[in-house]
Amino acid sequence: MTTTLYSIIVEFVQIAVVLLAGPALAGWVRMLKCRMQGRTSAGVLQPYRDIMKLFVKDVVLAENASWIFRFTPYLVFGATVMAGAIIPVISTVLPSAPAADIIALVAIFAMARFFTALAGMDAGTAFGGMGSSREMTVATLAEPAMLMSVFTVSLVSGSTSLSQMAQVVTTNPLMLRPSLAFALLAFILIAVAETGRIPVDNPATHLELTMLHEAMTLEYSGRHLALIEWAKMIKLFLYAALGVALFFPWGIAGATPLWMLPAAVFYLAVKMAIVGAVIVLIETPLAKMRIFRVTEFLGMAFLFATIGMLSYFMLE
Amino acid sequence: MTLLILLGVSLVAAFILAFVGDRKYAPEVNILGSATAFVASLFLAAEVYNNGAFTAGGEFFFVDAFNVYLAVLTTFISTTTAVFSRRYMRHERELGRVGKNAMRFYHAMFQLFIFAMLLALLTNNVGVLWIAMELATLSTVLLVSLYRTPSAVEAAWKYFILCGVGIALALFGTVLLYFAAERVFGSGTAGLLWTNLAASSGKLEPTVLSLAFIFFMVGYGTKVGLVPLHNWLPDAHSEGPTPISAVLSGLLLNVALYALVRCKTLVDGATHGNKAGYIMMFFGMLSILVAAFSLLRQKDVKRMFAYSSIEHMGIATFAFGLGGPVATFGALLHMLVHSLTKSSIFFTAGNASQMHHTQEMSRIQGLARGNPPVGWGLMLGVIAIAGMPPFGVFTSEFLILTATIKNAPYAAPLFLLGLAVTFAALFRRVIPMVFGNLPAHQRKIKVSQSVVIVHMAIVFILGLYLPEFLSQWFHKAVEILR
Amino acid sequence: MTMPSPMALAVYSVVILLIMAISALVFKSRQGFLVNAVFAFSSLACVMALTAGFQAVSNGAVETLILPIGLPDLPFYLRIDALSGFFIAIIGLLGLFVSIYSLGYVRGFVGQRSITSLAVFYPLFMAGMILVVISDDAYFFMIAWELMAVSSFFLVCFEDESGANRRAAFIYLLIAHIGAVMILLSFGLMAGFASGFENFKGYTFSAMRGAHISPGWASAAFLLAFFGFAAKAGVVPLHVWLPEAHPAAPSNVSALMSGVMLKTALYGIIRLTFDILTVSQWWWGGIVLVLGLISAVTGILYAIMQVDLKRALAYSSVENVGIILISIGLSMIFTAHKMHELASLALIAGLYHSLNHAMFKGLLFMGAGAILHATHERNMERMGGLIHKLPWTATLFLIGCLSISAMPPFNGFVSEWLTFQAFLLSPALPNPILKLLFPLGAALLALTAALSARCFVKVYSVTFLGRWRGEHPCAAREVNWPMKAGMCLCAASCLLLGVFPTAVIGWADMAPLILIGAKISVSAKTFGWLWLTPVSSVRASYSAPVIFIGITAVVAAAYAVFHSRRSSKTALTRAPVWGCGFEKLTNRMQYNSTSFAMPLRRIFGFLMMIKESVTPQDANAHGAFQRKFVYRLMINDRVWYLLYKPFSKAAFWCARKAGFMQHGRIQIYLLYSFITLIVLLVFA
Amino acid sequence: MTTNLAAQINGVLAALILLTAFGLLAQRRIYGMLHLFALQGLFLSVSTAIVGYTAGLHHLYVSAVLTLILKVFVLPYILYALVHKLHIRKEVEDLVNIPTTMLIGIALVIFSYHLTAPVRELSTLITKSTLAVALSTVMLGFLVMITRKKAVTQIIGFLALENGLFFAATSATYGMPLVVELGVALDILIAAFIFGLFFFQIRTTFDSLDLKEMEKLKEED
Repeated sequence: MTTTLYSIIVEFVQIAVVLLAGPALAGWVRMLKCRMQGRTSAGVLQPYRDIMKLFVKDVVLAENASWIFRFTPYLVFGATVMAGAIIPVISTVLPSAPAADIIALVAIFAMARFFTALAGMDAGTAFGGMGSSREMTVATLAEPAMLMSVFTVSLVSGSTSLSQMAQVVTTNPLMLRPSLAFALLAFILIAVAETGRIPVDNPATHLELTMLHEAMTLEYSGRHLALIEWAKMIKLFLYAALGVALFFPWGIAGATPLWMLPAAVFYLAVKMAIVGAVIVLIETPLAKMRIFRVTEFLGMAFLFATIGMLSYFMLE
Repeated sequence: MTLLILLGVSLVAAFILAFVGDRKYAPEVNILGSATAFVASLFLAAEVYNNGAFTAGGEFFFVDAFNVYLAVLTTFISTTTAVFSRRYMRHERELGRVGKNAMRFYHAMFQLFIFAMLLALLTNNVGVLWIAMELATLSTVLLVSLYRTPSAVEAAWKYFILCGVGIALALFGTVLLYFAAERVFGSGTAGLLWTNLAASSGKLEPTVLSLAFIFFMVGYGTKVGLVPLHNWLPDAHSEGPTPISAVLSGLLLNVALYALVRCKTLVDGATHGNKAGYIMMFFGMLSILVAAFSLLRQKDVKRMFAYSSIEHMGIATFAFGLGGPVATFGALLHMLVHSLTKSSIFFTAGNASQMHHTQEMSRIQGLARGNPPVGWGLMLGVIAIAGMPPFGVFTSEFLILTATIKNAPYAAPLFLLGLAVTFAALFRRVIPMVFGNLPAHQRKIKVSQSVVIVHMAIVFILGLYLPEFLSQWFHKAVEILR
Repeated sequence: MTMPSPMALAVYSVVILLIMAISALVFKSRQGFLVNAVFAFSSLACVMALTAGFQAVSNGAVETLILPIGLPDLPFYLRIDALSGFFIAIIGLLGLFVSIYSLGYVRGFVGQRSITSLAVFYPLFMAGMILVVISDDAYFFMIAWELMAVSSFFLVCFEDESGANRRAAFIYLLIAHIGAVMILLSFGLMAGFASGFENFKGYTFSAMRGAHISPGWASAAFLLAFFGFAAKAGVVPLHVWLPEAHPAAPSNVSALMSGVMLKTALYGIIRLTFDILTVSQWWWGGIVLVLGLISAVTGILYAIMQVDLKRALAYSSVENVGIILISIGLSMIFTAHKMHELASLALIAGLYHSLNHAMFKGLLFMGAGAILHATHERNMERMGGLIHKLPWTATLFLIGCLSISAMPPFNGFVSEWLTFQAFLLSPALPNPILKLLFPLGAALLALTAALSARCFVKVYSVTFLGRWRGEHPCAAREVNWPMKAGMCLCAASCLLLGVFPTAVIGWADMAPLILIGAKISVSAKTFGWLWLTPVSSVRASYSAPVIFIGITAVVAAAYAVFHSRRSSKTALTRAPVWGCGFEKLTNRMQYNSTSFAMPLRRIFGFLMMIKESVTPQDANAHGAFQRKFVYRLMINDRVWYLLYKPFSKAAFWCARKAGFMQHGRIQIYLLYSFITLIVLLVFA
Repeated sequence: MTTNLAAQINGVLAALILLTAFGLLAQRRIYGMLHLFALQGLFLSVSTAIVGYTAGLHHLYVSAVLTLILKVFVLPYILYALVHKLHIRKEVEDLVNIPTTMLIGIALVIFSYHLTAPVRELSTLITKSTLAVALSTVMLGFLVMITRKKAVTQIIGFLALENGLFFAATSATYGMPLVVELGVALDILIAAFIFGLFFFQIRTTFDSLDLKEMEKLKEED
């Protein structure tokens, strides 16, 4: 009974962490970036302020927009939060973790993207369509690479269940596995593509021809935009957490003892700070790629993942 | 007695019609003659079914399961063709394509032809079989040229010469057979009787018989329409009047094949091998393939179905050559259902050509809209002839194909190719004929499709339910041909 | 009153359908009545079939029946076991929905054209499909198989004025027939090895099961049958008929053809390989798997490129058949390596996807029919914004799109997830090459899934979202209630099958049990009914109810919190689209089907034959001062040019050569006979 | 007449029949061909009668008489009348030149001889060696049909072919049973009437009896 209660508490703590930490990570990345580029920053909390502001603003809808356009922000938010409840961010004993393994998780994100793309087409502008088309293309190419990467990790742990994968890595003695290294490399490239970061997409742009994700959400305003932005930040956080859980899960909370939970939150904060720094290091010197170079970029990711898998069979 | 009625009726009818064939009631006389023969043949069949094979007329006639079913088929199709030709020929006469004398000639020769067919089937004498086959050719030659158009005359001439030469070679085969038989039975009629020959085929000299079989093959093979002896067939079918095309395809080819198969059993008995079978398989397969590819380029509706007849005769020949109970059963059934289906297709095609005043397929359109019985009759007929269930042709092809892949797997790919090409060729042409919008030049005329419905119904029923007695019959015939 | 047995129910339903077909001919003068009667009774027959199938699977008992027709020595043998029961259930379920839908859909034709042929062949088609899965001897199977083919051929030909439809029907029938002959030959091979070939007893499946076939001939039989069935299932490269025939057929028929007729071919493959032949060589599975992968990827890529809605759906059927074949192939490989648990997992994945595909593809085709009914338009480039005119259809179509794109918690995801699990378990195989190659297959499957999402985003958004692209104002009206009802039922089953997979698997597990001898529902259920855990709970798990409830809860909460908190603010302001401030937007500037597919056309163009041209309208003016350009894009199926064109060219070449034989000159003909005679005399 | 003598006479007749067959192949004029054909019929008839006499088979006399009437008088007369009446050009046109046909003809004779060798071994009849000649005559008749261009010459070739058959029937087997013989004769008579009719049909529809006119039904493009 106590374990059940404990796990339910963990679940709620994690959801709270996910909801709150998403904007924080985004703020941290922006702040670091400003510093790197020699600008003054608005501080870590700026994303919170942005979202709060958007929530109180009026919603202006395009004449032609249908219910799908209005429904999408809620669904995207819902799906992202659901994903947040599944990924072992602070603990591996989440009661909702078995609801989806990593394949289902990818599908949940895919569903959010599906609706975003529909919303992009709903207003009937050229930009929205362009964004949808490109976003779906990138996702299409990212998915096989993602699966290969996941496949390699699951070969090591013998499971596709996220908690199980994290647990296996933490409980087994530390060893250097080339397969995991390649898988990690692939994962990073895919995560960049999936979360719409440079060099695949530029989250800050509003130039017509460079937008991917932004183009789809161009017509949003008010609380709809707030939800979408928030979900996007959470998604970045979740991908980071996912990478951490799969490749560096040490420090994550198990079933017992109880004190590990606050420790896990602390470890998480440290890891996220490092991840944010890495993102900034990647993004600052690079420029956004042409859309058709993304094929090569993701092809590279696929190649890394495949090499990882082959090295598992051949070397380990 | 039934036998005499059966043969006599056609002969008498031919004689009567030679005088009154142009009268108004002539078609009815024609129908009556054929129908009487049909009834007689049914009695004969019942006799055979109950009492087994027997000889009659001082061993001049011989009736067994194999030939009696063909006799019933012959009289049945002659009856339905007579029914069909009543309206069809009347319309041709109204159009001025045939005159008074031609009608008299047509009716008389039709009955004479049926007589020749029946004689060929029922006789016990190889020599008489030959005579009857020649008679069948001669009686139809001038029917093919009935319209007196240049192409009709040309077709008839080719038919006459090619079949004449072919049948002459068969006579040479007969002579050789008699030569071999004489050494066993001595001089006289005894050496030409099936019953004797079949009973002691093992004693006949194998070298002579295999030589004889080659002449039979080329001779009767010409009449069966096997490639490369087939060239008369498409011409004669396309240029003759439709009822004649129907009986040529439905009956003459069958009877020729019957003669060939009888000869084959003798040769097999003498040589204790299946050399004759291999020859038949070769020609059968060649016919299937060549006919299939020729089908692809046909423009004339009756010509196309003539090629289809070549193909089906090829299938039956192949199956008889293959031997074995399954293939032989299939081949016998195939002869039956092919005759029924093909003659009904010719009826329909004839009606369609009359409606459009042309036999050119590109001008025949929208039949299903213009005259549903004709359109759907053609469609279902083609579905049946292409070997799709639930029609009887499928049943026979099913048996033949499965036997092929069991006993001669190397031939199966060729078979598949032939069937596929045929199928494509037929439907490529037939779909636009049946479906599509009504063309302006289609005329509304009264056509008789009732016999087509009867034929198709029988073929349909045979596809789903082969009656016990028919199956027994075939099994007995298979025993005979073993 | 006791419930009649599954066999009785199935036979009764066939009898009802046959009576309907005949009575349609009788009542052909009363067209309106005909629609009601035929489709109402078809629905009834489908309910019976569904019950029969459901019971047969849950009982798991084998029931046989011999009908005293056919050949005297070879009557019609019927047999229902769990596998046939499963497929009867699919036929019955989709058949029921489509028949209800047809009540409304076909009424649209009344008065415009004669529906008699539709009313005759629709029940025949249904009857053919049911008979295919319950027949138990080669002869009857072929009859049922061709009955299905012929009746669907006439249904494709229903709107026969158009030459394109007639051509489509022709190609369809031709390929179907060639496939059928191949199947027949395969049966012939097996019957030849069975005892009792000579007395026709070898044609029964039970005799074939007992036959000892040498491995070489068994492989030949397998290959013949597989390619025969593949022609019907629309496996690349034998799929070319499918994108032609599906658009040509009336939409209710397309739904059935795509939803269930293709499944009967898959049934044939399963029945033949697992039951009659029993898989003995792993490479059989390899062939199935590879062709499945090729079909899946090329199918969906071509689907993306289509501008015709029904063509896109047809190509997507190619893809889904590919996915099912992947599972079947995996299952065969596992079976050949005696890994029965995994084999049954893969087989369940395949069977489940068959059921799912029937539901969502049926729904989508019905939706396409609804659009066609409302707008008389199949070309997506001329649609748009239909969500405002057809709210019901739009919502239901969306469910179909989500399901087919494998979005949780809908049904398509469950079966794809199971397929992935089967793939991920392949490292257990002893064969090292397979170990290395399988993950690549899984990656291709992932690509397929992603592409299919992309495809249906395009299909849905171009059709229903944005603005109307047609030249004339859109005059569409929402469809009538039977059509809505049929689609609603389909959509509901998409959701239910997605949310309660454990129940479905627990039911369907009888099929792998009888075929392979292992079942997965035991392991799937150890964790509770809520959780789908094939193999073991640590290996992988998925809970559709939790995800469904979780997402719904979060969406509801977010809506409650952010939407209705301040009622004054919930009133929305509508304004012209912003479009980055560009004001002269027209409907033609929207992204359309072609432009949406453009990036993939660039990336995967090498797989297709693309002809693209831009011609200035005014040839005299300078290129820079043109008022209008004409853009033409042709995307052709490469397979058509690689495989079929050469074939037909060769056939016509041979035909020309054969024509030389009919030379016209009688001397030449005589020479043929003469040479034949001489040659025979020399060689014999 | 002893059996030996009969065999010798028969041998001479066989040689003459073969000679006339070659003659048909070489002859350029239609009347010449008709004469040769009648001559061949005469030899055949005599040969049949001699075989009938030596073997004591009296029904062969009937055949001999039938042959005499039909092949020596009736058929040549009908053909002669037709040629006369229809104003057919007297020159025979051929497709392959005559020396070549002769060479082919010689090859065919050798082939026939080779082919009938096993049959010859078996036979006990005095006439056994004539079978090769019979088969050669059949083949040569066939060759005439193939190489000539006119309908009339084709018919002559056809009839010569049948002569070969008859010769085979009498020489190899001492004749078929009478009923068969009669039937065959009847058939030939009907055939004669039919080709007579045909010539008129052809003549009226084509204004010529040249077979070139009758090559319309073909399928090449």
